[in-house]
Amino acid sequence: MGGNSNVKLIDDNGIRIDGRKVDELRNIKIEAGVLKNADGSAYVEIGKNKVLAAVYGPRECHPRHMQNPAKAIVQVKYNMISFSVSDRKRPGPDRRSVEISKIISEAMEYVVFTENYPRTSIDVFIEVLQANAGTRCAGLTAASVALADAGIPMKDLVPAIAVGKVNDQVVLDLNKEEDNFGQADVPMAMIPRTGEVLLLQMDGHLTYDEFQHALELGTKACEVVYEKQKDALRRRYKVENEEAPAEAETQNQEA
Amino acid sequence: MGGNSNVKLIDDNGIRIDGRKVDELRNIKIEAGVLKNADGSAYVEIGKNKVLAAVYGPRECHPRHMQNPAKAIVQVKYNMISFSVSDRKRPGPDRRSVEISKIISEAMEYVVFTENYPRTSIDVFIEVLQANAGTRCAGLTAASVALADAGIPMKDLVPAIAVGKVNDQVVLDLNKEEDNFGQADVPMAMIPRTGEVLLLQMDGHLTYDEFQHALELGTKACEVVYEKQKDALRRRYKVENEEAPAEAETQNQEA
Amino acid sequence: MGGNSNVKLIDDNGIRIDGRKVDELRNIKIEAGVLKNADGSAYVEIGKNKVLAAVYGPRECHPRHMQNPAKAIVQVKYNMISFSVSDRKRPGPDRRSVEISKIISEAMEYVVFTENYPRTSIDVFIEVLQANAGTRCAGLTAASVALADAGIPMKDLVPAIAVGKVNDQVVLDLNKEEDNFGQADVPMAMIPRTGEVLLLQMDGHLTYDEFQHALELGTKACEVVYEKQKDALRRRYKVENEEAPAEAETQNQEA
Amino acid sequence: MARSVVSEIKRDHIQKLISKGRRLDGRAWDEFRPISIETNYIESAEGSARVRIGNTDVLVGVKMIVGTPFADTPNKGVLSTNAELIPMGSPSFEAGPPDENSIELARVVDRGLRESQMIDLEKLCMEEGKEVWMNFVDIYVLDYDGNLFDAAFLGAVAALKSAVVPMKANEKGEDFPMPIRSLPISCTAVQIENSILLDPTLDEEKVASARLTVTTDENGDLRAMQKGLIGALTIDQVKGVVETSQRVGKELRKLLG
Amino acid sequence: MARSVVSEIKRDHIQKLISKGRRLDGRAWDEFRPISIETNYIESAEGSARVRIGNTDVLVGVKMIVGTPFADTPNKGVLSTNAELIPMGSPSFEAGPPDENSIELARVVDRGLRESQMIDLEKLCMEEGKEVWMNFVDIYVLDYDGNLFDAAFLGAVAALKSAVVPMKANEKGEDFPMPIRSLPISCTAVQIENSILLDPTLDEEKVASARLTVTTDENGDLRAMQKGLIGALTIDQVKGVVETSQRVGKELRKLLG
Amino acid sequence: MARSVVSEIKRDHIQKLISKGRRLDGRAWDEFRPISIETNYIESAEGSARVRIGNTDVLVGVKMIVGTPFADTPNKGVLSTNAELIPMGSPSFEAGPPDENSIELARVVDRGLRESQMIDLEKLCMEEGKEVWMNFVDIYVLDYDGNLFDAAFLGAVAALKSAVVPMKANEKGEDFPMPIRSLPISCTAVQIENSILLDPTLDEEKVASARLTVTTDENGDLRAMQKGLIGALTIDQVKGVVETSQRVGKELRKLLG
Repeated sequence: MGGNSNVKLIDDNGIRIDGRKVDELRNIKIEAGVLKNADGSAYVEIGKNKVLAAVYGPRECHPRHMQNPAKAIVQVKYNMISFSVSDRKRPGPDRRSVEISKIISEAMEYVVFTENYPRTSIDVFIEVLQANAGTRCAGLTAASVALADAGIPMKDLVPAIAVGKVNDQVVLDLNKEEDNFGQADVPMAMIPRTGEVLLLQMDGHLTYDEFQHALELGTKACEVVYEKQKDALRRRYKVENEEAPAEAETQNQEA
Repeated sequence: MGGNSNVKLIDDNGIRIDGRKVDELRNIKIEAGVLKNADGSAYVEIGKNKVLAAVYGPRECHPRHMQNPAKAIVQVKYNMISFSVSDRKRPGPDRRSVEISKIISEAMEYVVFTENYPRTSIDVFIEVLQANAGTRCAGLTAASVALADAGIPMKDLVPAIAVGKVNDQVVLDLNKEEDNFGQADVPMAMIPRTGEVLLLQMDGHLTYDEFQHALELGTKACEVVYEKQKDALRRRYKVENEEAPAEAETQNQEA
Repeated sequence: MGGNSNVKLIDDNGIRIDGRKVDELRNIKIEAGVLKNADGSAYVEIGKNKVLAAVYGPRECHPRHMQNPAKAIVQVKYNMISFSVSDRKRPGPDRRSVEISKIISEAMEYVVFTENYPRTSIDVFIEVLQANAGTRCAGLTAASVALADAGIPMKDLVPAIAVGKVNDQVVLDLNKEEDNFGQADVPMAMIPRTGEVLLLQMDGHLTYDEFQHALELGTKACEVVYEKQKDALRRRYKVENEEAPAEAETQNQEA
Repeated sequence: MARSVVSEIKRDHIQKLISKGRRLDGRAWDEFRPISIETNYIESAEGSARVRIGNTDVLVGVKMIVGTPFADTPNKGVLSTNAELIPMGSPSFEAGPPDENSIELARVVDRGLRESQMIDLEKLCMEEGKEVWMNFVDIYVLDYDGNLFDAAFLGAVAALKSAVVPMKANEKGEDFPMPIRSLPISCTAVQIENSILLDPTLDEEKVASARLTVTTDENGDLRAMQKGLIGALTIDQVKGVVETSQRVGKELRKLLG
Repeated sequence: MARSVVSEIKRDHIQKLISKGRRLDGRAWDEFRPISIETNYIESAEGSARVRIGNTDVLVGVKMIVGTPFADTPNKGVLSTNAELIPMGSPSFEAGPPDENSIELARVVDRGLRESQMIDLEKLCMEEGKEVWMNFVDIYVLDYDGNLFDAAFLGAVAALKSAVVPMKANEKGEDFPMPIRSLPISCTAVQIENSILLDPTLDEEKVASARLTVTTDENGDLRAMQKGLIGALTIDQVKGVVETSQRVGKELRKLLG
Repeated sequence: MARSVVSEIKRDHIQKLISKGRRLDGRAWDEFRPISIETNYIESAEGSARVRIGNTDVLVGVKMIVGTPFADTPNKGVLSTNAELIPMGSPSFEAGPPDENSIELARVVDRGLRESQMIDLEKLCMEEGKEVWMNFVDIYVLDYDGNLFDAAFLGAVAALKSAVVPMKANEKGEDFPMPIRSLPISCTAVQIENSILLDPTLDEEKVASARLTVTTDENGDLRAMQKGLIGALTIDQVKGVVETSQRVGKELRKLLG
C-alpha cells in the first residue's frame, strides 16, 4: 500500500477515476471450458484483468512423498505471465506468487471433496494474462469454475473479491491506480451460501469499523460474482448439450 | 551469422584466409579409445577444434521416469569447457548446449540398435576442449566413433560437417572467422551409405540454389569424414589386438 | 591468511590483544540439551563464538541412494547464519561451508558406531550464531556433545581447536583479528585418549618446526576442551535425573 | 506406524479437551505461553532478539547495509524480511531454499512491519535517490513448537527496536538508534472444533482447521491480516479474533519495554 | 493401461490412413488447420498476439525495455526470445525452468526472427554504445495440439509487427511503430511412414519419425532451418519440404495483413 | 552384484598385499606413477596444462579477464579456482553444479596456490582499486584413476607457470609472462591398514581410511594441508607424511622445468 497519498482517487460526487461508485464492481466476464487439453478450464475478466485457470486431475500425485492415502491434495499454482504487467516479469515463481499459490490451494482444498480421490493430486494452474489489481481474487474465482468444469465434486463455488480503502473511504474492487495509491487492501473469498470465509488477507491501515464495513461490502460482492460463476457454468453445459450430437456424428464419419 | 560483412574472407584466387579452397576441409585427426574409465571414447581434431567424446553404457537409466521398457535411450550431453573459447565460458549447460545436446541425441538414437538394450541409458559426453567453429559436427563425429569403440551395435557411423556461405560463396567447413563474419551456416550429419540426413540446421541467408549446392558439398565431405572415422576404428582394433596378449600376460603375473 | 602483516598482535610481554598468553584458550562454555525438538543438542561458546548443534536420528536416510545397507551415514551440515558475521551472509550453503560440512562429517562418522544403525542417517546441524574465528572447531566440539546428548554410541567425544601463527609466533586459538592478520591457521580435532587426529587442515606458512610445535599446543588444548565437553554432559545428566520425577507427575495430571 | 497411532490418540485427546473448553497445557483459550525476549543477543548484528514463546525459539537479526533506494521511493530506506526454517528447528523443516511455509511467514511478518510504518524509513535516507540504509531482517527458527507467526513478529519488532544504525563503522557520521514510530503486535488464533484458541502449540496447530493472524498498532487499528490452513472461519469468528487481537496486543506490547 | 492401448490403436489408424494418402482430420498433406491471429490482445505488452492453429493456442507478448547494447553491436537494439511450456498447456508440460523442448522452440523461433532481419535493430538504438531498446519476446503455450514451431513463430512475428516502441512512457520522445523490414514465415513438416505432412497435430507428431522446420522470407530465400525427432530424411525429402515451405509461406504471410 | 563381489575380492587383495609391504602395481610406498605434463595444450586459454599421473588425466586452463579488485586488496589481481568432475571422467561423477568432492578439490588446490604466494598478484594490478587481472583456474577431470589432488595441483601450477598475460588482446600494452614467485607442490598420502602410501590409485583410495595432502614450497615449508576420508591418523603418521612430502616435493618440482 502506498499509504496516505495525496492523489485524488474519488471525486466530490463519490465517483472513482474509472467512473464507478465506491461499492461498485468492475465489469465481470466469466467463461467455462475454454481450453481443450485441460480437464476443466475457465477464463475470467474483471475490469482489465484477464485470467485463465486450467485443471488437471484427479491424477497421479507427482512429488510422490506428498501423496495422502486418505484424500486428494489440491495444488494451485498462481503465475503472472511476463508481459501481464508494465515492467516485464521474469518467468518463474517469485515469493509473492508462492504465497498466493499457497493460500489459494488451502481455500480450494476446503471445498473439494478430496476424500473421493485418495492418493491423487488435483492440479490447478492459474495464469494471469493481464493484471490490473485483484488478480488473486480473479484467479481464485476462475479456479473454482474450472474445477466445476472438470466435473470435480465440490461443496460449492468460491467467489472472491478485494475490498480496500482509498482517500479514507472503504471501496469495493480496487483497480490498479487505487491499489498503488490506496490505504488498504483486503482480498477475501467466501462460500456465499454459508457465509464462511476461505481466504482473507489485509494490508494497509483500517480501523475496526472500517474493517467491518469492508467485510460487509465484500460479502455482498461475492454474491454477485457467485451468480456470474453459476451463469458461466450454465452456459457451458448448454453448449455441451448442443454440441454433443454433432460430435457423435463426427465420430460416425471417422469410424 | 554476422551477415553481409565487408571483411574479405576469400581472395581473388578463391583462397580462404587459412589457405583452403572453398570446397576443402580442414585437417582432420580422429582417434578411438583414448580414455580408460569410459566404455568407449574418441578424440577428434578438425582444424583447431579439439573434441573428446566418452560413452558410458548401456547402463541403468538414471532419471528413472525416462526409462523405456522397449528400448535404450541415448542421452548425449554436449559441453564446452570454460577455456575452450576466447571469453571464459561459465561452467554448466547454457541454452545453446542444451539445444545441441538434444539434436545430437536424436541423431544418435536413430543409428543405435536401441531395442537391444531395453530400460537402459546409453550416455555420451562430448567435451569441446578447444573451439574454432564446427564443434557440434566435430562432437557428433566423435560420438559415433566412441559408440563404436564401446561396442554398441549401430546401423552405421555418422559423420558430420558444416557448410556455409562467405563473401557470397558457398564454402565447406567454416572456421571461426568465417563463422563470425559469414552469411550462412548449415551443419549437417548423414549416413553416407544411404544418403539419409540425421542432423540439419541452417541459419543465415541462402537462396534455394545455394542451399542445394551446400547439400551437395556437405554430402561429399561427409564421405571423407566417414573414411577417417573408419580408419580410426581400424587403428584402434589393430592396437587392441596387439595389446591383447600382453594384457593376458599381466593378468597371469597377478594371479 | 593475510600474510606477513605489520599489525602488532602480540606485545613485548607476549600478551595478545585480548589479554591472553600465546598458549591460552579463550573462555569456553558448553551446554548440552538446549533444544526440545532435536534428539540431541549442544551450545558452545568459545570467546565470542556462539554455536548451536542439533542431532536428528538415527532416522530414515533421505536421499535414498545414499543409504548404506551396512551402516548409518553421518551427515553434518555446518552453516553460518546471515547476521553471524559483520557483512551479511546470504542464507544458504557457500563453498566454504560445503567443504567444512564434508570434513566434519568424515570426522564424526569415524567415532560413531555406525554399524549399529544400518540404512539410517544421523543428521547433525551446526548453526554458527556469532562468529569470531574458530567456528569449525567450535561446531565440531558442539557436534560430538550433541551426539552424546542424543544417546548415540560413540568411541569418544571429539574436541577441536585451532592453532595458528601470529607475528612469527605459534599461538593457540586465534581470535578474529589474529585470523585476519595472522600468518597461519591449523584447525585440528582429536580423540584425546588415543591421540588420533580426525580433522587437520592448514593454510599459511609454517616451517616444519613450527608445525610440530603447533601440533603439541593443539594436542594439549584438545584435552582442556575435552574436559569441558564431559563436564557439560555430566551437568546435563544431573539435570535430567532431577527433572525426571517432575515430568512423571505432569503426565499423571493430564491422564 | 506406532507414531501415527499415538498422534491419532493425541489428536482425539486435544479435540475432546477443547470441546470441553480446556487445553492440553491447561491454558485459557486466550492465554499465551510464557514469553521471553532477549535483545542484543548477537554482537555482529545491528539489532537482534531471541524470542521464546513456550518451547518455540526464534532468533532474529537485523543487518544494515548502505545501498541505493528503489526508484519509486528515492527518499526511503529499504526493508527486506526473510525467514529460515532451518532443519535444526524441526524434523519437518528441510534444507534448501525457502519453501512456501517460510515464504508465507516472512511475507506476513514483512507486511506487519511495513504497513504499520514501524520504522521511519525516511530517516534512513542519507542522500535522496542515491544512498539509503537497507535493513535485512532475518528470522531463524531454532526450535519449533507452534505459533511461529507471533514469535517471529515479536522477534523482528524487538530486533529492530534494539538496532543501532552503524553510521560510524561505515564512515557516515555518528551512530543513532533505529528510528521507530510504532510497535505493532501480531496475534494468531486457530480454530479447532469451532473453538478459537490463541498461541497454538505445534500439537494444536496440527489439529487446527483454520488460522488467523491479526497485526494491530497502538490504536488497535488493523495493519495486516492473514488467514491460513485448510478450513473456514465465520464472519463472527473473524470479528472475534480481531477484537481479541486488539486486547491481547496491548498486553504483549508491554513486553517490548 | 487403457490409455496406451487406445494410443496404440490410434497410432496404427493414423499410419494406415497416411499410407493411403489421408489424414485423421481429412486435411490434404500440405493443408494447415484453421488459423486465427488476434493482435494487441494484451495491453500491458508493447505488442502481443494470440495465435490459434486448430486447437493449438499460443500467446506471444513483446516487452521493450531501455538497456545497454552488446559490446560487439553498439548501434543495435537487442532481441531475446523465450518460450514457456506452462503446465496449463498440456499434461506433458512440467513446471520449472525451460527444458530442452522449450529451449529448442525458443531458439528456432529466435533464429528465424534474427536471420531474416525482420526488425531493423539499428532503428532501436537511441545512443550508440549506451542506450538501446531490448525486445523480450515471450511465447506462452496455453493449449498444445501440435505444430508449436509454426504457431509460436507466427505469434512472434505478429506480436512484433503490432508492437509500438514506448518512447513516451520512458520519456524518450514520441512513440513509433516497431521498425519492420520483412515478414518471415516458418513452415513445419513431419515424416510419417515416408510421407510428408505439413502442420502436424499432436497425434501426428507422436507418430512422426522426423520433423523439418523451414523459415523463408518474401523472396522465398532460406533464413533458418531445423531438423528434429529421431528419424532420418532423404535429401529429396529435404528439398521437397523446402519447396513446399516457399509456396505455403507465401499463403501464410497474407494472414499477417 | 558380480561387480561388488569382485570389488570385495580386490579390496582383500589390496589389503593383503599392503600388509606385506607391496602394492597392486608393484610400486614402492613412496613412488608415484609415471607423470606427464603437456603445457600450452589449449590455445584459447592464457595458460593450460594436461597432466597425467598413471591413468588419471586432468586438463587445467587459466583464463585471464580484466576486472576490479576486491575492496580489501585494491592493489592485487584476483585468483579463482574451480574444479569440474565431469561425467566423462568417471561413472561416479554426476552432471550438475559442483558437489562436495569438487568443491573440496578446488578449495585445497586454491589454498596451495594462494598460501604459497605462487603468483605475484601485485604485478597483476593495472590501476589500484580499479583494474586488475582476474585469473580463473579451471580444472577438468577427463579420466579419474585416483590422486586427483596432486594431479590437479600439478596441472594448476603448470598452467599458471605457462600463462602469458594477454595485455595486447585487451589493448593494455605488451604481453608478459605470468609473474611467478614460487613453485609449490602438493603430495598426497593415504593410510591403508596402518600403512602409508603416496599417489594412491582409485582402487587404493577406495580401500583407504584416511588421506593427507601436504603442500610445500621450495624451502620445504608448509603452505597448505588437508586431511580427508573417514579415518584417523596418529601424530607420528602426520609427521611422517609431512617429511615425505618435503622430500618428494623436491623431485616433483623438477618436472615443472
